[in-house]
Amino acid sequence: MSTAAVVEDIRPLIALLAPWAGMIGIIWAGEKRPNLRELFTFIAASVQAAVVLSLVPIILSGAVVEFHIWQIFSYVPMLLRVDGPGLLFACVASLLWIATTLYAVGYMRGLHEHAQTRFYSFFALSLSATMGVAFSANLLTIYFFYEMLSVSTFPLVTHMQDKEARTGGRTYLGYLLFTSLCLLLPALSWCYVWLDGGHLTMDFIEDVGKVGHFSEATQIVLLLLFTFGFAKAGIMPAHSWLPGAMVAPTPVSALLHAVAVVKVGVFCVYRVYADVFGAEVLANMSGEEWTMVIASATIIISSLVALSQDNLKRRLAFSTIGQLGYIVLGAAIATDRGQGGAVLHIAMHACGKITLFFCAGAIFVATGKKYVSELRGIGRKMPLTMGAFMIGALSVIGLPPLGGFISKWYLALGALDRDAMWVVIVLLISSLLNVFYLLPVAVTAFFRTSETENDPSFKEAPWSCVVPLLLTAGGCFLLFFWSDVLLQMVGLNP
Amino acid sequence: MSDHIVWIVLFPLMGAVACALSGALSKKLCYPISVISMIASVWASVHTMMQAIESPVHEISYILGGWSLDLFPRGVGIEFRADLLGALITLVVTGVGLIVTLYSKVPVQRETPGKEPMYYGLFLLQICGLAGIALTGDAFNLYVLIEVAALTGYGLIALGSNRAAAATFNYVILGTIGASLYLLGVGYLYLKTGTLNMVGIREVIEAQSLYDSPAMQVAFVLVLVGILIKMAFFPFHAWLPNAYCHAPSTTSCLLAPLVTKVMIYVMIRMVLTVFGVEFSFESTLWTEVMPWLVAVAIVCAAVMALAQREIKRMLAYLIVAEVGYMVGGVWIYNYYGLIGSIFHVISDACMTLCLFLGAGIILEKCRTTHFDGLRGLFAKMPLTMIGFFIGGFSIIGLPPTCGFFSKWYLITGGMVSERWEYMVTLMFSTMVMVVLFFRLIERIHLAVDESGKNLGKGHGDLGLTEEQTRFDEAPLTMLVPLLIAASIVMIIGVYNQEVVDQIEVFLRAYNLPTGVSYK
Amino acid sequence: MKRAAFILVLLIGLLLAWAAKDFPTWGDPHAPASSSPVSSHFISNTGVDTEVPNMVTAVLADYRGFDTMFETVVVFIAGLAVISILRGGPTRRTRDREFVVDFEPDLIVTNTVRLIVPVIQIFAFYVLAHGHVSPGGGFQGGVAMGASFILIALSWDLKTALTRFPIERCFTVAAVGIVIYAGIGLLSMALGGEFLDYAHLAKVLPVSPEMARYHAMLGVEIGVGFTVSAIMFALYASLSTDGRMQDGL
Amino acid sequence: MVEDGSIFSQLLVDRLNYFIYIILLLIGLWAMIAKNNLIKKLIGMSIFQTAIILFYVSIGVKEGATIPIYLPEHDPHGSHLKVDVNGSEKMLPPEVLESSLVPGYSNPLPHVLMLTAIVVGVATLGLALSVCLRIYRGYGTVEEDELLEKLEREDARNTGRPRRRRPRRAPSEKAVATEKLKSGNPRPRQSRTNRKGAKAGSSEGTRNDSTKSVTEKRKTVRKPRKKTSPKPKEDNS
Repeated sequence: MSTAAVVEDIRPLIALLAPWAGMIGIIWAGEKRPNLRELFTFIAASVQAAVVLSLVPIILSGAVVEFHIWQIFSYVPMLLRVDGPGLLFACVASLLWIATTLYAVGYMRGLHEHAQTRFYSFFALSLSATMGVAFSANLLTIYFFYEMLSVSTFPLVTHMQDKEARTGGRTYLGYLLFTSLCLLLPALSWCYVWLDGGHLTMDFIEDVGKVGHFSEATQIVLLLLFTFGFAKAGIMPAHSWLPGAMVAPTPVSALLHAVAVVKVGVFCVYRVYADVFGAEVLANMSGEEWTMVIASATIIISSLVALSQDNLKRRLAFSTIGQLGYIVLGAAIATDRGQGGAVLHIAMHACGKITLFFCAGAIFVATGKKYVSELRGIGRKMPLTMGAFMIGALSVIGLPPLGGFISKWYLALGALDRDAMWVVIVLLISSLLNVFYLLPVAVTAFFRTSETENDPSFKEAPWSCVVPLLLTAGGCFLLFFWSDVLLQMVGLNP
Repeated sequence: MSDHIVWIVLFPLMGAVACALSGALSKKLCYPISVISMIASVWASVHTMMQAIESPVHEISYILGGWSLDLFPRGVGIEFRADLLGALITLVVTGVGLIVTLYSKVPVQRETPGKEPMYYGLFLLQICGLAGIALTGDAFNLYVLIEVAALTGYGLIALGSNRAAAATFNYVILGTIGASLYLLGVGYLYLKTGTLNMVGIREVIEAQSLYDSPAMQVAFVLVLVGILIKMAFFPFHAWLPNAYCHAPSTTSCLLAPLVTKVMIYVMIRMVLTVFGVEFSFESTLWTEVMPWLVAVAIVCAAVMALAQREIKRMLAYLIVAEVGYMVGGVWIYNYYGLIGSIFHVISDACMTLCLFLGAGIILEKCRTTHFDGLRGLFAKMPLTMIGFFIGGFSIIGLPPTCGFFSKWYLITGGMVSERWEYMVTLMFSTMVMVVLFFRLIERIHLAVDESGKNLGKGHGDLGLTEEQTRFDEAPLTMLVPLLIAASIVMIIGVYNQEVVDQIEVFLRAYNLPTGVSYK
Repeated sequence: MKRAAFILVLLIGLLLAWAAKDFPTWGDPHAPASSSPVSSHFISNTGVDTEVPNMVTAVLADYRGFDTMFETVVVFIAGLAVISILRGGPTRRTRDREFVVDFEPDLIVTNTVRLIVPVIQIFAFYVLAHGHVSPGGGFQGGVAMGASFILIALSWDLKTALTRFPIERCFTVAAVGIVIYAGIGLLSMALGGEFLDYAHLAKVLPVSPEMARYHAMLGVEIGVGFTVSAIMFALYASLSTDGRMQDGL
Repeated sequence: MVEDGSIFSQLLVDRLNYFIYIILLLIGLWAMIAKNNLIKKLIGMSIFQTAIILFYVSIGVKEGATIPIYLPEHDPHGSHLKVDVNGSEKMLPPEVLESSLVPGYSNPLPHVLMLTAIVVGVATLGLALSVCLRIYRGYGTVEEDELLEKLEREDARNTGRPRRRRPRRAPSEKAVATEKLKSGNPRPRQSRTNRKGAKAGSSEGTRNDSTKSVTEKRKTVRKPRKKTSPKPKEDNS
């Protein structure tokens, strides 16, 4: 990769700044002109998506795009660089932002939510930070955007402004800021100072594996600090902010807590494993298996917890924690196919999980129901929604011909490359657990009969809620059939 | 000519005299006079900074009275020296002074009606004293200027309510003890070296290698303890919270960002320039002991800050904690720690300014700074709150505010010296600050009250009256300085390298350990 | 609490005594401070540099003139602060009477004071002006001058003294004192020297640079005298009446 | 380090000046820390500063030296008219004093410094006295313990909480009762009956939040009155 041609281009910055411009428009339009306000959100999302997509051909041709913003320290630039994994993540986030915006319009208006201007502004801000993480070229840059994301999502998590929101917000910020300020910051500072031969930039291309100069113990400490420091990745025991954050409105849960925020966490962890430590260093590290064990434990435990959750959004949240474990596991496997599979899983899981969240939100908008046990027979009233739910669930479980299959396949292949048979077994068990906690929802909805069958209030959610979820459900299929492009982007040959 | 350096001090002095004289004519003249003299002073300090950067030795020396420096040890006349550190601090002092002067119009009229000439006179003399402290190269002149700053400080605080006067008394006693101990220490130095010039003293110490002399050791203790008292380092902090909390709001806006920081500058100056690195760090036990004291100080101050229910008082304890940061940055004894310490002096001045200006505006508009009075203020004063939060984020250390960068260097310094106790307390207090500020944000943004109950029905109804949610910003003379301060916090963060470059140039003259990897 | 304070004080005493062991003996002419080139320079060169016989005055007003300027400023600050702290604000009604002293000025006292005050004031001028050749100077003269007004206030009452020297005028005079001091410094700056470099005043005065320093020092001392005398009286007036400027002692 | 006799000769004979200054300094410091009366503290402050002045001035002493004013024979000014070798009088420029004559004058610098320190001391003292007067005006005392008590009471009464009452949900019966009490006597400290009522309220088991906070506040107000001595270390300005 280090020989890749470098193209200087301002487009990454545009993708970063489009949400800011959108935010100015959103605030200017304000509560008095809701249509204009949402138009601005659309424009910002579309511009961002268009810019990101326009970068795809360059990356597919094997080059990377760079843009230098400013010098953080004399020895560290704030550098944007678009490479395969980053672009894949950016594509997913920006495309799903369009869908989410459409969905949010229906959802927020359907529930007559307050302070929608604030909601859309900070939503845009979060997406800018997400782009920043996706396009960062070194550790410090990624840290900046990571913190920006933590703070800018706080008003979204506490959007309801009631006691529950306050508790959720406290847990959210408590976990994220504690880990990032107390674990991540020392680790970063350690990396930047203690490397011999002066300061490093911790660039993701140039300085891969330089941490290998540390002593073994230091390496393990650093690895753990990073793994838990990026608490957005939801590795247990730093996971409990995520169920707490589900008090946010569903569009936030959907995009941020299934796609942007948590994926930023695992993406950062992936960067650390793949582009700071590098496969070579990890393979030679004696204690490295422990991270795989932690990730596996997270997968299994969270799946078991998900089984017992009756609140649909909480169940999905624990499912998300498990799926994030896959990605961390893939990154920790430290083989090409494993890490490629991890990046692919970011996209695949995002598409599947956002569908599930959309469905949960659509059910809430249409019927006001939050609990799995209340969903009996709802599938007959809301066939489109529940159909999409089925597709999303199957994709998350990992059945062909849906996207989730590809990534799990590569994760398993990566594990086999390393002769880690137990990882494959973990994957199998967890897939089975996925079946147990996701399919009953659909089954209940379609095959159980409800006592209130003739309740006339049961109907499909507004079209602006339904269309996005159908689109993302379709996306799950598309990801399966276009997987060769994605594989090429992450540097794997199909 | 390098006359600018003395104009920095003279402009506020002349402004103060003009204010006192103009009181007979019209009280309305005081504000414009103060603003003009502060603008002039800032202009002079910017020039001094530029000259210091451009000069080949990176410092400007100005002998008042035109005496020569040829003697060894030097010290016939009083010297004004602006090396890069002094010039930076001067710039901070005058800049903060200008912003607070701009801000002072409304609160001074309200809080101290009829006393404007005296208020502005004392106010400008305070800035004059602080800027002089940052510039002077003479140990005794430093004492005089410390007293100028201290006396104006007492006056500015006691001007307020009776409660403020009661708070001032402690400040007077402790401040006098601190300054007198410093004076005594300077006396010891003079006794052993025969000069008062800072560089001269170090030259003698090095020439006669006075490292083990008991008198010098005690002189160091006296000077250091004196300065620690003046900067409200933890066991000696008792004067600070009450004094800043009950002072008129403009006073606390000026004193809180500057006084403690300038005293930390004095400590750095004493450690590096007067006693020298070898004496301060290697022939005393302080390097071993101080980080532990600092750790205790930070933890205690942070915990006390947690217990407060009033913004100004909380901020006062935060300052005590921040003082711990900076003192620790010096005493972990390495290159990065000192960069962090000096940079934190600058950034802490800016962010404390931001927070106190915000608190002043809240006091002005709501007549209270108690936490309970803050419910839902964001709807009423969004711009003020944004400015206030930027200061808060900087205290927490979130990028790209300047607080992040200073904390970065402090952490790096702690790592290089392997001072884990300092690191851990730094992390601890960072988390305390997260709690402090997000607790405020909950009050302001979520409008919850003490018991955590939401008084409204949710979904946008926060239980606020119409009056509480109507957009009602502070007057522009208060709001604009706050926003300027907030943007300075961001700008120093973004262009931190420009500042750190100057600090590095300054520190390279001293032989400091740089850790494992420094080139 | 008291015991802890006592132990603390004792410890400080021991520390200081330990340090004192390292000090030169009393009156040792070879002590570093006494034999240092700086001190010798003052002793040997004051005459050449300034032609002032009183080295203390020369060092005070010229070599370390900047210190002295701020010292004057400190006095000025004290005046400003005391007045502004005490002026206005709610007073305790019950205690107002404590400051009221009911008496007729005593005939003998007032007549004696009437005689003494001019003498004191002339002496004050003498101390101020003669500070160049004998102990004395601006501070001493200023204090004597202030004392004369305080004496008036003591023997008649404060009102009488304030009619001669109103409190507003105190401030004007004090400010003028600083203006004189800083003005001389600024003038020497305007004439091409550094701040307070009096030698450059020779360009406008018909004397040698050394004598220019001599005369400028006198001017500076006058400025100090202005400020000190005014502020001393203002301090007395405000402190004795709790800031109300009436019915004082 | 401490041989017999040597410490005496070192401290009391050779360095008597330092010994005296240390004693004075400690007296002043003791008064500042331990005295209860604010004015006495200020007197201690003056002693403290005087001790330092004594220390400085004694630095300047040289054995066998005169005051730092030129003797007539060295006077640079006025006596330029010097008799030449030839017997003719000439105006001579002032000369640099010979180095052998320098020990004949005591060191002028400490005197200068202490002139400054004296003035600073006077200014500080004046300011501190005015602060004392202001305290006396506001609180009627200059005794530290009484002052602290009053300050504590004032702080407890005046926490800076916004005064406006927020609209509450339907209050319970007991809350209504206490509200009535409160409206009858707006300030808890002013009336004895009110305090009794609050006390009675506190003895009951179930209370509404508002009652609780009110009684607690009263308790904190009451506390310092019972005993005169409690001296909180923190918060004692």
